[in-house]
Amino acid sequence: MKTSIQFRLNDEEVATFADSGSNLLDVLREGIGDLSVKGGCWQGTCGTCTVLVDGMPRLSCVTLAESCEGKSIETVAGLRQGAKLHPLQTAFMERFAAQCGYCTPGMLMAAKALLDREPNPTRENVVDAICGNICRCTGYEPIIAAVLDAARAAPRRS
Amino acid sequence: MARHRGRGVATINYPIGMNLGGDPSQALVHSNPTGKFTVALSSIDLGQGMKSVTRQICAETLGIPVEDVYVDTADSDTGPHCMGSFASRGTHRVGNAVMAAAREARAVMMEAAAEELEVDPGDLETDGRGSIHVKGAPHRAISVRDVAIAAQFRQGKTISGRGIFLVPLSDVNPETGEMSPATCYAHACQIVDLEVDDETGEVTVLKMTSAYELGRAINPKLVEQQLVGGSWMGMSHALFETPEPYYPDTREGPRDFNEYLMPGPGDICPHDIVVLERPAPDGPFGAKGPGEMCANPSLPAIANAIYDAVGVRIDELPITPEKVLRALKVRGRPEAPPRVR
Amino acid sequence: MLEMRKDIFADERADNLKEVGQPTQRQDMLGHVTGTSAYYDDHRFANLLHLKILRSPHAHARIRSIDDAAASRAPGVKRIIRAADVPVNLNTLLSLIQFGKDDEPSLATDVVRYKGEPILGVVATSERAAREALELVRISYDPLPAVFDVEEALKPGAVSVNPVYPKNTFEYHGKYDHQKLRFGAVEQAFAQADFVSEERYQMSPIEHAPTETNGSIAVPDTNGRFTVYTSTQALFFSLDTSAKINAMPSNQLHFIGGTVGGGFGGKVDTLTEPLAILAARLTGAPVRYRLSRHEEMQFGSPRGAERIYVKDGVMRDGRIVARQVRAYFDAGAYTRLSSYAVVKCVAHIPGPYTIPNVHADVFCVFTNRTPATAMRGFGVTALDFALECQMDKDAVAIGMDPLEFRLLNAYRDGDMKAHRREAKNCALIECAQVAAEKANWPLRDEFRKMSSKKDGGAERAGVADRTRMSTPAAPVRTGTSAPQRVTYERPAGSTSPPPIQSTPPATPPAGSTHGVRRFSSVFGTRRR
Amino acid sequence: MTIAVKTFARLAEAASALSTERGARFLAGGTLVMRAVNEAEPSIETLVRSTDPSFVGIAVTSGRVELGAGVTMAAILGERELAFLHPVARAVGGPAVREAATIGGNLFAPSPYGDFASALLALDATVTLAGGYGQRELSLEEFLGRRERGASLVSSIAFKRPANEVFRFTKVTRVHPKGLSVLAIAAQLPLANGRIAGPRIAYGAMGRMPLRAKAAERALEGRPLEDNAIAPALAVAADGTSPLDDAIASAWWRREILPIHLRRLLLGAGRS
Repeated sequence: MKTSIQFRLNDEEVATFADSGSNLLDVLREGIGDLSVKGGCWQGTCGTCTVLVDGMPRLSCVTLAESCEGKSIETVAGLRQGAKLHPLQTAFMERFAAQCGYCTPGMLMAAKALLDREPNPTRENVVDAICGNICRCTGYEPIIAAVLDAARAAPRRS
Repeated sequence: MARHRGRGVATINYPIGMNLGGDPSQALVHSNPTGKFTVALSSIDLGQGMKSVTRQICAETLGIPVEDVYVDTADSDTGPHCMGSFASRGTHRVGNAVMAAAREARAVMMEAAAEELEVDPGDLETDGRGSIHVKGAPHRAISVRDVAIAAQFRQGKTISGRGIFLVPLSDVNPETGEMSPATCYAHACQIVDLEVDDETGEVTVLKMTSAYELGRAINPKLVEQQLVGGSWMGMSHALFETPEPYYPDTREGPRDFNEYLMPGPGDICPHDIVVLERPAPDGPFGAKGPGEMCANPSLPAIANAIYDAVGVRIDELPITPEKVLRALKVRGRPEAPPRVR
Repeated sequence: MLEMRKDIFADERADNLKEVGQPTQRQDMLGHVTGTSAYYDDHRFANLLHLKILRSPHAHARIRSIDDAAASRAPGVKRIIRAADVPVNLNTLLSLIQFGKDDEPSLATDVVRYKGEPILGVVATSERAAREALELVRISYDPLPAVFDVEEALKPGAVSVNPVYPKNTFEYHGKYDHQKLRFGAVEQAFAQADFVSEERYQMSPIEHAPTETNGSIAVPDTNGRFTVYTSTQALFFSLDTSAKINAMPSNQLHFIGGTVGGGFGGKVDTLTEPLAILAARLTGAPVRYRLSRHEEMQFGSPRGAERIYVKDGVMRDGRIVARQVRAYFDAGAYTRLSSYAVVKCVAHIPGPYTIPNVHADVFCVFTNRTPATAMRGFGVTALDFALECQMDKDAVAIGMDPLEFRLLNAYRDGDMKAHRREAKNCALIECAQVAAEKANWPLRDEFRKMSSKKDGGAERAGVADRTRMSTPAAPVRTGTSAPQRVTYERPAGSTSPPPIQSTPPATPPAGSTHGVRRFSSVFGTRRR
Repeated sequence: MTIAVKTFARLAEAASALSTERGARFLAGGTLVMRAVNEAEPSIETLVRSTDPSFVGIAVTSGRVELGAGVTMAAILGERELAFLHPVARAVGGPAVREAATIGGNLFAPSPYGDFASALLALDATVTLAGGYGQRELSLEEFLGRRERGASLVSSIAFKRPANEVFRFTKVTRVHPKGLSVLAIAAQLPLANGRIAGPRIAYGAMGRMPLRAKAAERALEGRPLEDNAIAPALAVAADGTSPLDDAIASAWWRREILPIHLRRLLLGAGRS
């Protein structure tokens, strides 16, 4: 049984049909074609597929796509504004905080969720923000440093 | 409760490239008509930075800015054979192949430039900024772009090069083990400081201090990536990882990242790193390979530091807190653990 | 924090480079942070089919019967792939470099030899449909006794794991059950040593755990070719292995990869490509075969579990005079790359130290565990663990500082290594000195003044047992032993592919070059 | 076969559907159920959901806390009045899991998951089950005893709000800051004249499901929280537990370190 699903993806209305019971990750990738979201486990244990749903971090692989009807979803594909990189993206580059790059989209979204609500995070806040995201390459330190850099670099929100 | 601090050390070396050699890699380098170069490979970038390292090696060899080189990999229709991305062979083997290809391409580029400037190619040099000039006379110059245009549209030359690097295969003497396993070795020494909780057996790694010798750091940032990530993986092997926690019983094998244990971002520690460069005679600009050796010293250094802290030897990996606690119960909790140093 | 010590070995290095040595941004970084780096699975195809594999629940069992009738009728199922469908259903990875005998089927035929061994595939319109169909397959097994321990596997009467190697050991040089290293005379040295100790070390298997699991998509292309998007770590290695198993000319395959979500050695084995290609051939549609995380964790080949015994003879003054190593590499049920790691391990013994008497016996052992494979530090990581723990114990035993003990024994330029090659370009001493300085580890003056470039060679360049010394240029090749990676030449008359084998022999003839001949590209003959 | 998804405005309707639909499973946060769906778990044919606002309601009064079973860990963390539960909620997964994971779902999580349930057990919570024929209330202890016997839909959980400083929680993990439980200890330690009066202690990962430390509770009664005084409780800390050997830790190690961590918790040296 196919069901229709409609939501906002990176500020654009999108709609697709998917098998009922599909997870959001598969719908984003296979249905909508947003390949910036990566899948690492489909078990909810690696954080690779992290996206923001109404501003909050969610594991798209264990999120029922139908539960996102009408919601607003952010993926790394929408992170930069035109040609301008998000401060997190710049900081990740400057800190060389990616090697294979596969966990990076999820890491960035987990970090964005933190900075959106806590513009001045402590190291402990950052460690907590990314603790559900597995990275097998970097040893985490460059990622933590990049998120702290991005917080310092970002224009202060009110 | 008592927490005991300990310090351990390990020194290691690591062979570069496939054991016994016999593991070739090829590269093709060519210019487009406006002097921008493409490196065609079939080598794999699985995060270690293959594309970036070979790009810098190619730019250095050609004598042009790195921005003017793009590495295209890995398509079996366009990229020539490479044995693969393993055995710390990327920088050394593929780097050498790219260097050879770039040298050949550079020779054509210099010939074409010489023809345009009406001088001998041997009198020319590159400035690394996209220009070629007569040695000692920087005003007698031509841009790489103009050379490429001239080569393609006037001279009918292909500014391109082929490269292969092969360490010839060595045989092994079955009786003595005599062989030529590798042409060069990377080196490392790591000192680990940690703390052991003598009531629970839990180990907290506090600090790593390491020196790595890797011939030449083609890109120090990429080297740092390998060394930091590799030490994390070494710590993980030492203290956490196993797919068979009850071996030889295969019950309870982890099925996911919750059950397969690896250090989290709250388990990492500061790491002071020093890099030494003793160039390998056959390495590209002397480079060896940092990718594998960096994980190895952490396992024994951690095991040795645990002994230094609480006087127990765990010779079976991973060194789980349970194993430490069991050993402590056998040995008795040390009031003053025997010092190694 | 990373510090470059350019002052050390400065005389051996030109530092006038422009691009090399610069902290240039990675070419792929912008793609990584914008989510645009294209991994194998970031390619979309209409009517993509999905392959899922039924795996053995037993570590060792005879397959009595397979009933896949219900599965083949299940909704969405396009094709069942059985062992008989695999054109060449016996392979060993290193047949590409003529090392070892074909010993592993792509799909098990009569016996399963490890828990998780692939038996049958279902190709369906969705992963879900394929998984549901797998539930409908009925297999009856006769469980067989299994062996899980390397030393148990070598005992007389042990369960035989792999019929190609019935004694549970890989065959070296066509006649030995292990690889040897003989340098000097360890027994005499042990007799004279002030202190002798023997210790046992056990490595754990390790899952590579890349965030992207192994996978590939095989797509029927125009003109009869197949394009394969793959996570492989070795493009032509996987291409040639796939061509062999599918009995296809290698130029019918077009492999695209190169951007991979972590490997660490776990993406060399070509676990998915051959069957994805076969499924695409059998269905005429693009097929994806992607390991689930559970499969990757439990059935993807791990780092092997080496067991290592180290026996050292040490003098009171700190010199190590003898080192004996007996090591067992647990290959699991099939060779994969473990045979190679054994030789690499032997080459690494006795570690970066100059020891006049060294003796090693290293075995590649078959057990009913998941086949092991390469991982970061392959053949060396476990040995370094054993040797460096042993060094620490030696130092304690003779009451010497462990770092000074290492410095005293460290190899230097001009020394003779146990595999009978001169040590060159050494830098262990300098690494130890620099790390000690950085960590405030006190070293006595004489140790701070040591150098890899000083005091090597002379009597340290000798081989104690000269009767076995040969000239480095011409390694000894014993008369009747089968050559082991000695030639790149293919046998004559090998240009045409052999006929497709529908039922592979359970045990190929010993010394068979089966599988080697149709390879063209690995050793350069492709462009000959 | 595809999954049918049925969404109901009222919990009671969802409860009816749960008992009548083929292969029905209630979907709350999805962390456990969607994983099973992704793996094509054959017993799941229908996913039942509810948008009932009461399901995510939080009601905190001076004496009592009532939580809809669909309240997430993140919602707990966002509620200042529930600060005593923040260490518990933060111990569940990373931030993305906490956005999804519900306290109701936690009651069904197999060991070594289910840390929040152990906290609720220490808080002597009652569970309200929704059914087609109305609601039913039972103690959490009773609920846990029968949770594997059939589908039930928890609609809310309620407990007496503990006085300040009375509730303590610690979770021991191998991986930091987030990991599955080696063990978790939750305790209500009311003091009267410096002595413990009516303690209630619960463990996570010390058995198939969260369980009470009844022997330790008895041994603590009337004692001050001092090293010597708690020794008898530590001696019986592991009584009645039946921890599992799993990928995180062995039963042996869990038993060995349980009294150590109980002591640290009681004496205030625990991580929280």
